[in-house]
Amino acid sequence: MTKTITDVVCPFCGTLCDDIEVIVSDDGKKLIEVDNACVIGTEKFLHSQSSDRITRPRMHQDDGSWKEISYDEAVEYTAQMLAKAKKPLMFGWSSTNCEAQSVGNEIAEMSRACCDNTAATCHGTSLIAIQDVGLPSCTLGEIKNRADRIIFWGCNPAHAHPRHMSRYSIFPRGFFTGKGQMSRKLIVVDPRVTDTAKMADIHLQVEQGQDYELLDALRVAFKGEWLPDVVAGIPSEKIREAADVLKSGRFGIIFFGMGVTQSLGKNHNIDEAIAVTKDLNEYTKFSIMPMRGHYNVTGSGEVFAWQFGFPYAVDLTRGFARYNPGDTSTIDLLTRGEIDAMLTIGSDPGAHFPISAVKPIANMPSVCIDPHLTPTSGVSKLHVPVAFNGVETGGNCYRMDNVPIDCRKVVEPPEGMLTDEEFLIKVRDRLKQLKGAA
Amino acid sequence: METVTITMKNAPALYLEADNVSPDAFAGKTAAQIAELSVHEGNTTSTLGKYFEVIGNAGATAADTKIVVKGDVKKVKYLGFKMTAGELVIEGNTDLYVGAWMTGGKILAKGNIEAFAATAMKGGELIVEGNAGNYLGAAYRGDWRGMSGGKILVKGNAGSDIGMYMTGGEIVVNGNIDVHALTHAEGGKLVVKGNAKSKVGGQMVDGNIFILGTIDLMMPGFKYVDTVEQEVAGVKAKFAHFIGDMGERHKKKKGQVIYGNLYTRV
Amino acid sequence: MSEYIIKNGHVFDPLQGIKGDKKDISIKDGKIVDKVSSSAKVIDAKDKTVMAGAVEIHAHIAGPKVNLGRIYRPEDKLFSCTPTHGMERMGGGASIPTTFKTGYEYAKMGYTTAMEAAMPPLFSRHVHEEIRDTPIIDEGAFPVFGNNWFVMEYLKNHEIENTAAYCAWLLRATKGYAIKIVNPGGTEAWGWGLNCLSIHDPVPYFDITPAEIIKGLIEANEYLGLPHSMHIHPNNLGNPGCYETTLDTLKLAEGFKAKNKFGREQVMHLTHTQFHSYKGTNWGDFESGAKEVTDYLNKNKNITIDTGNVTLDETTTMTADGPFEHHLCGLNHLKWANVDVELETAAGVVPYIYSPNISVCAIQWAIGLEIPLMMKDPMRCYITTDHPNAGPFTRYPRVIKWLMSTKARETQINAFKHKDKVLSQTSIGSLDREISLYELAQMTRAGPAKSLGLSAMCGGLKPGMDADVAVYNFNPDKPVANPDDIETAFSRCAAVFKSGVLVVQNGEIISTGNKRTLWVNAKVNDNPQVMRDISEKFVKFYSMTQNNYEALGHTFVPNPYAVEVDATHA
Amino acid sequence: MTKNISLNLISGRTIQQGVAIEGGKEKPLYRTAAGIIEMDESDFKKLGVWKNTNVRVTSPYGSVVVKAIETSQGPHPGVAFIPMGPWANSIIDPNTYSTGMPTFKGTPVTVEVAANEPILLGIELVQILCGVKTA
Repeated sequence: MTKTITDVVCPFCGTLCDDIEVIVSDDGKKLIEVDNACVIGTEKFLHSQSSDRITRPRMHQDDGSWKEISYDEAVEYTAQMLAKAKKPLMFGWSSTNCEAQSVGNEIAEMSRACCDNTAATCHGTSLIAIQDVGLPSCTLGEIKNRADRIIFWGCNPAHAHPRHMSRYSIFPRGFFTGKGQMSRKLIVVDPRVTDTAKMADIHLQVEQGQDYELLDALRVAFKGEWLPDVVAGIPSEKIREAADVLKSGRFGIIFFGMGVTQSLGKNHNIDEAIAVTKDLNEYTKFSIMPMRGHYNVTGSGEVFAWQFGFPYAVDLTRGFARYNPGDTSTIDLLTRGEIDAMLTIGSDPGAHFPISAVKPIANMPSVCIDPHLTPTSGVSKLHVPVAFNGVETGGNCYRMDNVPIDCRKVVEPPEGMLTDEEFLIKVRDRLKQLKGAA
Repeated sequence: METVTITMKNAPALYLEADNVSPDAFAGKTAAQIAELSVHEGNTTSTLGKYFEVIGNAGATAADTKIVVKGDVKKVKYLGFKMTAGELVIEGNTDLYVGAWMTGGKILAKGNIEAFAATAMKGGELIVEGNAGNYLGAAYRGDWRGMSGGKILVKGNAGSDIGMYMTGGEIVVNGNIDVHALTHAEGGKLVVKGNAKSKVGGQMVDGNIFILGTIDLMMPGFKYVDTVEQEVAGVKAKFAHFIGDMGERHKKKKGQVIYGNLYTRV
Repeated sequence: MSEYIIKNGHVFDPLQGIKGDKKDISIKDGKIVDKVSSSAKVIDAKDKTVMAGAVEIHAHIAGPKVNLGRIYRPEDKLFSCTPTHGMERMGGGASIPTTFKTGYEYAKMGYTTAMEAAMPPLFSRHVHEEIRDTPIIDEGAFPVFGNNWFVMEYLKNHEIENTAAYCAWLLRATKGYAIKIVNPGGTEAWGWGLNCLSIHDPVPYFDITPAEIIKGLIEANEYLGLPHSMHIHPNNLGNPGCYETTLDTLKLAEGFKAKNKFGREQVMHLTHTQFHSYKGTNWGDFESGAKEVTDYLNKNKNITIDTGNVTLDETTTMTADGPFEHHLCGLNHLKWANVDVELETAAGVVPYIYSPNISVCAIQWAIGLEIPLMMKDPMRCYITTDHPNAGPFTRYPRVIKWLMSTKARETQINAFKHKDKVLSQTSIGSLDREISLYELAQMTRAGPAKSLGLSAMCGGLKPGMDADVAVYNFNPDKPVANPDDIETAFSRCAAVFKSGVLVVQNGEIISTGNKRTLWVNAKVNDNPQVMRDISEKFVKFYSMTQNNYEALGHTFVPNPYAVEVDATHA
Repeated sequence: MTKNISLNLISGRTIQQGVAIEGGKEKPLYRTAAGIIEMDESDFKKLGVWKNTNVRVTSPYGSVVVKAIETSQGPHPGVAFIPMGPWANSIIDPNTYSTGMPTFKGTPVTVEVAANEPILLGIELVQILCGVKTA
């Protein structure tokens, strides 16, 4: 006998699909089948079942081998590390729930740490732009119900957010968009002919690194001012054509991704894209939204913000919160040699940071809290495996449009394994003792 | 004017936040009292004297206090933070936030300085004999009130994002600059004697930029109007005059639309 | 729980008509009691003012747009963040404080209950997470209904019972407290970049007018007999001449009587009245409409209001009135954030600087003070700054100073750059009324508690009520030497009790108390049609499943207090 | 002197890389999905190699061996793509311009044939570069 759990939330990307169905064994211990999820989401649920899974903490030995230790020993190492460090960095938080993030913030406050999430390498520059010029946006249901102009700028949902197009942005039939895809015009801006670009009505194959110029040219085109013959590799007629398509819609949206946040121009690319959106609200209704990657990176920013006032790159070392990417941001902290201890949770900097920012982690006291084996666990002193968030434990998380959805637990974790939150609570309580003693 | 010399003796393991190293914080204090001022290394607070040897007493006020910083201060932040008057001389290379939020007085950095120098500067003078970093004379994150007064002279090169949200004052760079200059500016003046890369004057509302060298890639929002002869920073030359950013909003003065001006030498 | 007795204070309690007499207040097991044993801890309140804990009826302190404000305004926190301190967590934010700072600041000023004024239902989890992380004070949140697709479709055919059943379902699903309306119809129109500036502008597609939405929700509210009345931010906010739209809106309440078991008498609460009391045709001939609005309110007793006082600070405006924020950003060119919420509402955020050197700002300041000074019944007029829209709530002590002292008002008027304009466009210069401590207690305690239907629980010092008590270092017997002493006294309490727990002593937080989340559980007759409509809309138009929308577990509302309402009709 | 070409390198997500990271970064599948460089057909011609040849990609910031495959999301002559992961991050430009964000997209690289050099597994590549493991 099996049972089916409905309305399950997929803990992979910021699309946060909440219509997943999972079939589990009667005793709720084995996960048998996953329906409605994309291939990545399906793999995420199934991998929790792999037989070769690490279920207990391990210390990296000098000879390169690993020694299994108890959770209590892992708690002691982590608490001692944070208590001793002058400038510890607590990084990640994007693949864990808001409850764990909240406990993490208590720990960061007690140990006067720097805390940051994976916006550091995805939408941090978007946040900087939002702080400079704002963000006219909306929820994803608005796109489904109203949008007739869709732009994907420097993002490739066909690969990164597989169900985004069918649930929200291109295909669904909404209240005012009964014809689904037929009622929408799709513009894709990307230096490659991506699988998303192949579906576009208009593909602007921008010269890599010149998105800022192209966005500026669009704003000039809205105003009917003079333009050079070619901008960022695009003929001005084509830019003016795109500008007219955008102005002529009833409700439009710009989705943007790493293509603009990580290319030359960085925050200014987003800044100008937001300006384009503002301009378009003089002619019609337009919104803009970052395609957030990790399923709960948005939630981490929300929790940081209501508890400390800033969405990422928070520096608590002086006893109060400070924020200035370039100084308090993770990549700069690591490459500049600012920190002396590193705790990683719910992310994999080892795989996703430039190698020059990974090397320092291997040379300082470090803890990696992650259910998987990763490059980060591979270079950390201590690896603490935990239950899979969104699979073996629930908890709140925030979708890319900031809509909160409470994740569901579908199976039990392996015997005796702790969740992120449970492990962090033990660390917090131990740290309280150490600080009390000090 | 009294001179206080502080010399790095025990360099920090990490970085040192020395926001008390300013004529305002030193004013009216003896060498011994100055040595007691707090500094911060990560989450630990200790005294200036633990890292620096302090020689000389300060003047009665910031205005008659001069500070000379010697030794290796590569990993020291916030020198001249919020200073309002007096003088600060930094003999070697130093780190972030030199003269950040300064409103008066004079800073002379003889070496290189890193990012966020003269953030939201209101007045005074910053002279850098080496290179300056990114966000020189720019606004703090999220603030639309950038550098509004004072003078900055960089004899070497400067980084990216200089003068972001600038509303007044002047920045002169004798060398080259990196991408983005005077983004969102609503006033102020930038003179670059060397070359600029790209994205110069993006989203500029008002203000003046002079590039005596070359620009790798012009913003499409800048439109050629005429060629003018001008003298800037001691150089008399012919300039191609562009206005923009044409994509950005612009204010009107007496019915006339005011644009940002970008001059490149011809 | 321990016993306390607050001795020899000057007690002001409108609920019992106590006007500053020297009285002892006894506290036992969280409640006010007649007497306590000799072992009760003594709080000496000699030469001090004792009132019930204050009640905030309208502030934006928790939820998505508040946090968007925090996220996109690092400069609001520059050099102002506070360290961990005793019981206190780190804090920060001048106009949009962090959740911890929000709780501490309210408590230190003697506030023990606060209402979040606009909860987008789809984001209720977020609102409740922030409420949970706001220490000490009891909080409730008002879901917004004025642009809700269900409401508009039912009211188009005047289906009051269905509207009521839907409202009851949404209050339960979101753990909401009251029916809030913001720019009825206008915010839905904003979905297309449009607006409704009068109560008769038709809503695009939905073929209904703001007037029909407002009337219909008053009827639904009274059909349910909710503790609070329909709570409205009318159309056309903030524009010269908007007072006429405001009067049109108020007139819609004529003929309606409150039906509820909570002692509430009004059927409409008009919020941040200052923003809705403007005369003139443009910013040049901009003038006060406070007299016209308050004249009407003084005659029509089934409406309560709050003020929305401008405090002359740099602040952050935020409202579910999406089109207004877009309009505002067009005026000051500062950063604009907007969030349209599927089927329900929208929100906008724009920073704003109320400069004493700008005549419009100075006139707004004057209007905000004219309203409470012109309202005859303090039980129907409550002090707010529509935090953070007209200014941060932390400025209440300053607003109180302006209300209690003509001298303080004169000082401010003389400091204005355009003093003459302020005097010619408003009547602030001719108002010599000074609000008494008793009236202050009405405007900040008894009044708002009654309007919210909570007067059996808070806002008074009657035995049996929750022991929410504030003790101020203010001696009513001594003439006020310097008006600033008023501000100082009301900024930091000598002592504050929240449900019988001593949470503040000498202006310091000594306990994070026993914070509760207030919500309204309205039982209605089974309504299969409404349940069908709900599931259909989730399947077709929402981006979240109904099961996930309705799942609002214990972690979000760890300490709920449900106000039970039986709205089943035979 | 082996022949080499200069390309503009960008990195980013692919669905295969997404599946692989959830399947386990210690597994060969991860290398198959992300230990590759997607090049335009015209650039294969310039380099003069067949598809599916191991190549060494070198930038001012490092050097890594990956398998050259023909792009499925082209044409994009002059642009090369390595899926996000340790292989790309061995060579991308770490400059943040004081924004906190490295320049993951737009790193000038040279590509040369390295037919007989091995492509390391993801975790061991990082361990070796960090000196916690020797090759």
